[in-house]
Amino acid sequence: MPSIAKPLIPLAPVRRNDLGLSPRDYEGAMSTLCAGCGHDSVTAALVQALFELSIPPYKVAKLSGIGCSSKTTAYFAGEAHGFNSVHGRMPTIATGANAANRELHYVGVSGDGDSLSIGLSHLAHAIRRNVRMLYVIENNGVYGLTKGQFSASADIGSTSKKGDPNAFAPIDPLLLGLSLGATFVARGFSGDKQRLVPLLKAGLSHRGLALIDVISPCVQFNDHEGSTKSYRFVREHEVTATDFVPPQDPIIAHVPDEGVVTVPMHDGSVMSFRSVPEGYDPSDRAGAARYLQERRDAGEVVTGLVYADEGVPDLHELSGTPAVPLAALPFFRLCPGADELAKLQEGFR
Amino acid sequence: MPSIAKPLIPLAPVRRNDLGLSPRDYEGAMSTLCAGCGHDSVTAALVQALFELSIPPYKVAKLSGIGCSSKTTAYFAGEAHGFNSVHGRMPTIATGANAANRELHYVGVSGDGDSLSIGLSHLAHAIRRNVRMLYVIENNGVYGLTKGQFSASADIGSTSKKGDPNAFAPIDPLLLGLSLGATFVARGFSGDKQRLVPLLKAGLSHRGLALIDVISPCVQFNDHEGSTKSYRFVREHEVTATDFVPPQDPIIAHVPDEGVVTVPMHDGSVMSFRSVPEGYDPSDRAGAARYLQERRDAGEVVTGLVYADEGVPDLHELSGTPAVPLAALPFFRLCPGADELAKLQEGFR
Amino acid sequence: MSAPSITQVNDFALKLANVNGTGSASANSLLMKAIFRMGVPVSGKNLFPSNIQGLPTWYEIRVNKDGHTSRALEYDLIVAMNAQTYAADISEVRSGGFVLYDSTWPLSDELSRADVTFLGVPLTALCADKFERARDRLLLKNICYAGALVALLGIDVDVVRALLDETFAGKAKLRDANQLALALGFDYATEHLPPLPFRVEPMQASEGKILIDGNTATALGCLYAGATVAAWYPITPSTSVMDNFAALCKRYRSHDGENDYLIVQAEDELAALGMVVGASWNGARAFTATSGPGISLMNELLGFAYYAEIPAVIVDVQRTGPSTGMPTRTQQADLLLCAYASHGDTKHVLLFPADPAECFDFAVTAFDLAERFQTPVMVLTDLDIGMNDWVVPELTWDDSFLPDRGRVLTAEELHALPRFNRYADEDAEFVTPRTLPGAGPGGAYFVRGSGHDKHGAYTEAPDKYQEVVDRLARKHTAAALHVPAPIVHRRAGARIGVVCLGSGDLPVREAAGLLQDKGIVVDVMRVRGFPFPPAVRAFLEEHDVCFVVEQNRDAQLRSLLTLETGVSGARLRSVLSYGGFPLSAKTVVDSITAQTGE
Amino acid sequence: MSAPSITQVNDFALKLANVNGTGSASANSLLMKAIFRMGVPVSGKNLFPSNIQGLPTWYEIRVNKDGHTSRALEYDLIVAMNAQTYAADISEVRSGGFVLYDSTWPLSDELSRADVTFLGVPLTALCADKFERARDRLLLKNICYAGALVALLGIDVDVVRALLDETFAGKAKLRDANQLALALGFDYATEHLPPLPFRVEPMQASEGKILIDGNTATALGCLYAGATVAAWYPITPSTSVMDNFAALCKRYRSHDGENDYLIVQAEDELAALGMVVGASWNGARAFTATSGPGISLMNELLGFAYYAEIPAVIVDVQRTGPSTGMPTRTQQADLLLCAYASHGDTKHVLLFPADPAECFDFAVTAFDLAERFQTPVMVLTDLDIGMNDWVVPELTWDDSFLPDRGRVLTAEELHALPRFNRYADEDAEFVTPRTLPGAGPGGAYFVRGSGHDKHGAYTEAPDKYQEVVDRLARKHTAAALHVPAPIVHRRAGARIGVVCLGSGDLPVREAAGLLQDKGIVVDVMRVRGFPFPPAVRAFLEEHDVCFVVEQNRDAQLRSLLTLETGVSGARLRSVLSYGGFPLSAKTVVDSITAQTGE
Ligand SMILES: Cc1ncc(C[n+]2csc(CCOP(=O)(O)OP(=O)(O)O)c2C)c(N)n1
Ligand SMILES: Cc1ncc(C[n+]2csc(CCOP(=O)(O)OP(=O)(O)O)c2C)c(N)n1
Ligand code: SF4
Ligand code: SF4
Ligand SMILES: [Mg+2]
Ligand SMILES: [Mg+2]
Repeated sequence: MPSIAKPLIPLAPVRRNDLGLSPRDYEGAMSTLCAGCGHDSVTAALVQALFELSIPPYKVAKLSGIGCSSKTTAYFAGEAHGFNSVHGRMPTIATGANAANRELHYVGVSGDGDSLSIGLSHLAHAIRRNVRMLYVIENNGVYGLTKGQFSASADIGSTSKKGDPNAFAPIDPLLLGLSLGATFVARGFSGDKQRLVPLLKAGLSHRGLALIDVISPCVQFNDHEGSTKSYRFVREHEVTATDFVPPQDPIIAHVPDEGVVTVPMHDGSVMSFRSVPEGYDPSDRAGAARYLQERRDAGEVVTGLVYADEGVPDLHELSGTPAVPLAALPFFRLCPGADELAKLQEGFR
Repeated sequence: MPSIAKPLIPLAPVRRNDLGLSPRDYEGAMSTLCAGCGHDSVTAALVQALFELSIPPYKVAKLSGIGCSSKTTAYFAGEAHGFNSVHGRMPTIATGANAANRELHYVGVSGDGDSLSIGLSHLAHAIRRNVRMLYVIENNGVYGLTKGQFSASADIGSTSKKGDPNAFAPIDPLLLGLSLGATFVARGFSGDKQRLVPLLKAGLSHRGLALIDVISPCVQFNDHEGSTKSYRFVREHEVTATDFVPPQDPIIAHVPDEGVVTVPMHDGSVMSFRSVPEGYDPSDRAGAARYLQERRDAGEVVTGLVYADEGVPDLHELSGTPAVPLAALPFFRLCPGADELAKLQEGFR
Repeated sequence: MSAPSITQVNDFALKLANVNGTGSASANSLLMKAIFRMGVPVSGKNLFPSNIQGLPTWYEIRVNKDGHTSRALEYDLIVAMNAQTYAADISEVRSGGFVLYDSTWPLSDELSRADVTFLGVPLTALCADKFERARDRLLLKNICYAGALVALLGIDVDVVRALLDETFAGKAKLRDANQLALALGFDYATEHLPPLPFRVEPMQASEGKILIDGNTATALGCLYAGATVAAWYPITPSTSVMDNFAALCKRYRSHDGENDYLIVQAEDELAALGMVVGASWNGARAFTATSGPGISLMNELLGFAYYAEIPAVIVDVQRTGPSTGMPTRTQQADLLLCAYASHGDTKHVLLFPADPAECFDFAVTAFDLAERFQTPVMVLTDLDIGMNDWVVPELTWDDSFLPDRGRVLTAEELHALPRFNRYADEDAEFVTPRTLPGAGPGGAYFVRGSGHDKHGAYTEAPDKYQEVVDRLARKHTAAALHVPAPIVHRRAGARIGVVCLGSGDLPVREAAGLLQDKGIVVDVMRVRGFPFPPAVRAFLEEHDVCFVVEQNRDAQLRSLLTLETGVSGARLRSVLSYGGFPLSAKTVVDSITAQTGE
Repeated sequence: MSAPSITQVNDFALKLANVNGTGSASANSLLMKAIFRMGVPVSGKNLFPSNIQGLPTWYEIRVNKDGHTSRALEYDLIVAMNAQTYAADISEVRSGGFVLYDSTWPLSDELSRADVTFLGVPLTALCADKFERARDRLLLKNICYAGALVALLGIDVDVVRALLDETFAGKAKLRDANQLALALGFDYATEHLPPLPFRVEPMQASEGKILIDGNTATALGCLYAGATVAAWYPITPSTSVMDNFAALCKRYRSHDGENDYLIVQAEDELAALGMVVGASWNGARAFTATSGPGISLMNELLGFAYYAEIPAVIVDVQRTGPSTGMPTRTQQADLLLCAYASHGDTKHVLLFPADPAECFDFAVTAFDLAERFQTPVMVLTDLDIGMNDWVVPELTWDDSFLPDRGRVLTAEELHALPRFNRYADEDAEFVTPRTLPGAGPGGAYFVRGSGHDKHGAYTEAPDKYQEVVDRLARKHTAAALHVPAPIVHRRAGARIGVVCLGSGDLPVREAAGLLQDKGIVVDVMRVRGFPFPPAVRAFLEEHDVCFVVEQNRDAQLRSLLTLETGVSGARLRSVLSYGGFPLSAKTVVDSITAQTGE
């Protein structure tokens, strides 16, 4: 890799991955979202993450609900099957799909309305079941597609385009996830692709459900002064829990080891993150929750890998299913046949 | 009160309250639940709490969903209107009812299935809106009425009657509530009425939504060895965050002041609680969450008042509604009338 | 449409093709509004995509002196502002018609049509000259073509100027920019373009009329009906019902900082209806507004409210289904679901307004019926009615109106009773008395969706259970005499009937006239409520055959008529239009002509 | 029921009145099972409350040599074990009948009836003597009265003893206690009680028959159909479908620690169906089981699966509605909702099994149809079929059976195609090909509930949208030839038809015979699937009048027949029974007799 040659200059984007595919091969249909919509940046980051992990597009299943955010599944990995379901139910579709075929890479893309209001309980229970999937919430604090109503992630006091402040306590999907036993929670910002991509890659390599909340501003309805989900606000109030350490990045050398958390992912890859606040520990659930809470009370937005635990089995491991997809099991293996039926019925007399 | 006469002997139950009513007046229909069901003890505690607070029964509105727990609204305050809705939707009915008439005392009784599975998002959003009501979850870790399936509150490893262990991460309504900005969270145990009643009273006096999780064993399907929701398990693993301090109870004298938290409730009453672990602070949201998390990881059940904040306005305060019930506003005050209609329509030309 | 050669006064149709999110909407409605102010019957239909920015959107204006303003399918002039759709758009103009386009760039030859006149206006160039900011140039291009149309169609430019002044009152800069853009287009057209064979001339037809969309009118009706609690979950095309209700409440219900209303944006539609039911049970007038997907989600609670006998008002602004379907297209395809929503034996009360004026009236009626009959009442409008501006008679209000709160016992009445039975002592319409929580001691009862007897007590006894559900069936039947009666338009000697509902009204009435010209004489009946009043059955029986005109695939109104009037399906034929655009008289005429084999 | 004086062999009915949660269920089914083993046609109906402990519960046993085992409404003997309901229970025994009661305490005089013989057995005393623990005394009282009945009815005591041995195999103590209790009752009755005018005598009628409940049979069908994914939310009376499916999978699908199935207890019914849809899309056979309230909640996703054309199997074990209704009572009242579930134009495929044997067969059929037609298929059973034990022919399986997975393209077929169009290239039944995620490159398509064209691309164009929904309508019609055909029983010269479905089968067929005795000759048709095959319409047209027998208030089957066959409603009359208890032939006979004015 060129990186070895000139370690101090940021890596030039790789043109072809291990499958010989180019980033183009991971793109999808033309976006019909507004120019500048944060969601399109998330799409770009997903394209890069899938590309860099050399995942065959047809081995990806894209799932979403309804919303501008949910439309983004159409804009990447055009060679992958996509499933644009109904509002809020994506986690249930993903759970069923995953149950049928554990071999695919599931990428769920949702919005703060889709996941925190109508679909809240489904997200919560998908987390409990640790369904193996990357679950991205494109969080803009509003219902974009229905023209800008507050979503449940809007902060108290954050103002609408008309200037009315939101009055109700916000739902932070990460705090929520931690309280429900989530095994991977992280937050990215669509305005910072460089730091988002590694989080998405870590999520794609996670053993169970990787919940990634991406602050993704709605330029149409929630990017104004007074909004806490605007590009400007996030840039100015972002604090980092952990920062990704690129492989072979010389900066590692300058970092005290205890500052670096290496997370050996379920798929064998290893991700290294550097704790930004002194001694931040992404394996301490209660600590992570406390940090999120405190920073939020201070009006800040925590980004980075907030918590990860590769030690928890996913839905399939908990269910003892075979390594091959249930959908691929031959009928003869599933149907006990006539003799067994006769035997069984001896007990019905 | 006799208590002044003989302070050192526990108070004899008062026969009549300030309204001249007896506990009988707060009872309801005969319970049709199983003999020994924890829910019936909660009913008894509710009877006592309402009685001791001298709330006129007809000023109480009882709401529930579907389940054995949800049936209990029929067994207390027979003179109060009751609303046995559909499975999981009670919080929405309560929100609407409360919106229409802010003067009543709303008592919602639900189950762990009703509130943590099908109704999870409704509970979550009622908490966000801080709807003024007492919200009791009679938590037995199972679906009693449908004969004993695990509910979402079942702990990992807790076994069913048949002996199968639960595999999925439990939802602790209190942890969940704290992550959603709940303004009052507490846990009681139906096996300990003495300590449950004061919590219910505090909840009834709270400014917003008071979430009280009551561990209420299902003797029919979840009171066996191996269950973490059995009478025995809770007795043996209960740890207390705070303990209620009865008014004029001499023990106060022996307690270092900093151990006592006095919570001046919205209705003017004052509740005092004593921190049990050194320096436990029920006004520290993140600390409360951490404590719940750590104790649970240690296999313990935290009871007592876990967190309270009387400083947060309820749905009506946030909505700027009048002090009188919206349902009581006279029509002439609501209908702008013919002239205004004509004026308005000048703009429609 | 008369022949192109002779001049058409106040009888033509325009189609304006734009890209959404570029500000064309205001320019287009500006034209429509100006024509309205000139006293000429006009309609404007916004055919927009389910997207915020960048996709094709159309606006159709039909001007017709006789008031036939249903959607025209032939266009005298097309304004082609969207390169993506040039070809398709230009192909839609009638032979002999006109195309107005931005001649800053030459139009490619493939697009030209010999039988059509192309009117070039260098919109981009004109605006580039006068305006600095790119955004302004983009937005004002629209006002610029509006100016050209004002000149070409003989629209009174002073009326348009006045409208701009009103719109931008207090925003001098914006006002001037818009006035300038208008002038640019107006002057250019006056100088360079030929007069058109169709134009607008002032009339008196707008006397006592207003311009209003159905969702605003519905919100206004809810305000006047005294609704104090509203709960909703955003969904196109119903969202503006709540937006308008909130705005109206702010204006009329906020006195010295106190708000005489409470609107909850719920977490989903199940919650929204739950809140409405809770509030109604507690004595408030409460409602929700949604569209098809929301109705599907409300199914369980609709059955609950029906069985527990709790009032609820639900506005369903129908869109194209099934499922998410086409959220910005119209249809009348929720009829069957709404009529029998929920498992078990359930029947609901439905109202079918035809235009914004009826949206206002029926919203008020809905609350009266819901409380009178203690049951959910659904007001079924559609995207065409709800989101387009309509010319309708000024709304009127009778200050002596008092809401019908139904059988709610006062503390006194309660005392007078030997015993209060929630589900007994029915009146002539099989309605039983209820009490409100907190109203006083002695009135408590227990609401349940589980089996209950006439006292409200839990029961599993067949006879006691049946006693209650049998009364519910009778109560539903009784409501037939209280929903708005059908409106019938008769023609001498008609043996054929045409039945429609809701937004089918204008196109069907226009079609009746056109059919008569073809020698097909029909009577028209528009049903306005369910359960059907006796007059509906009578009309069906009076005619040899009836054509049921509706905007869905499965003939849902015809199905309801067959089931509920007992009239043999054989006598009911269908005229179905369900592509998602508002119905046109032409579609009705063509179908009936074909089926009657003329 | 013939006169009490002469002896009735294998023709009588018992009603056992108990308190639920006291262990009576096992004693009652013990009796029923014993009679079955004696080769005598028998039915047992459990009429239980929606409660876990302490409320009244009944069990009815009907013995009929001719196989008429629908619910009898006249009882030859009542076992009165529930003090709360003594009066009502005793009043139900036919004149000349018998009452067996616990004579440990004298029966109060008000309860005695002159025309009825009271048989006292000191059950409490007998058990108190022999058993220590209170719980044993309570439970074994039931076995004790069973023993008495065995003696009184001439049931083969060895058969009963054998049954107890099997039940308590390996639990010697329990076994002995039960055998003792049985003997106590048996001996007491033999010594002290008179012989009864009705009794059981061995027959051969149970040859090749089994005893099974519908939910077990349904679960077995899903197992044999190859379902690997199941998602559900507990609800009476469907819960035991999943309980049984789980048990069966454990037994037949777990090889060396590996489970060839995955069952998810979902957070609610919306989630359950979502999971089924996700799994089916991904190529697994998946299903859910629920009851009315669940169907209401599934409405939105049912419409989605219909429009996106995704297979799904939904079992609806119907209970009494509306709303929560009576969860432990039966009804057939979800027909209309299931047929047209969801907003917009939607139509679904329904199957109506009549007994557990058909539950097994139709469960398999459901998966084939769901995958063949790429649409949701609902199997509508009810509480009577699902939760009661039925005597049915042994279930059979053809090992050569291969599931119809429908049009799923293999990687090869995909390659062969010039271009893959998800919603084009329809076959003779208007079904289009699909691909499975992960199957290989080139097969990707985008599932959406929003407007799409035949390529699966998003569209808002009327013609492209209509092209797809029109095909959906034709596809639904095509399914009519694939659902199970109606079963018709003809009688010479019948001008009257009787139509029924599901659990109406036995009572209606018995009624046909009883009507003939009264000179009313009827043909019987049982519909077994929706959309209706042509034979259904033919039957309706062949008869001057048809009586549609169904267990709901609103004549929902009659409604479907009217809407879908075009037969005039005038020719269809209704026989409705909806109190929540299983239908009895008597109800049918009385109603038809009255309506035919004989
Ligand atoms: C059942 C249902 N209710 C309402 C809607 C309308 N709707 C579409 S998207 C949306 C919210 C989208 O918000 P979010 O998930 O945050 O996505 P965003 O557009 O902000 O990216 C709503 C309410 C719907 N499609 N279905
Ligand atoms: C929509 C719907 N689904 C399922 C049911 C069946 N059901 C009744 S109660 C219940 C769960 C009750 O559990 P919980 O709330 O914990 O109450 P408990 O009986 O344990 O006190 C279920 C699933 C229902 N009534 N409605
Ligand atoms: S409305 Fe907002 S969220 Fe939707 S596409 Fe535009 S910018 Fe993005
Ligand atoms: S089943 Fe359980 S929860 Fe229900 S009443 Fe009995 S003990 Fe209580
Ligand atoms: Mg959003
Ligand atoms: Mg429970």
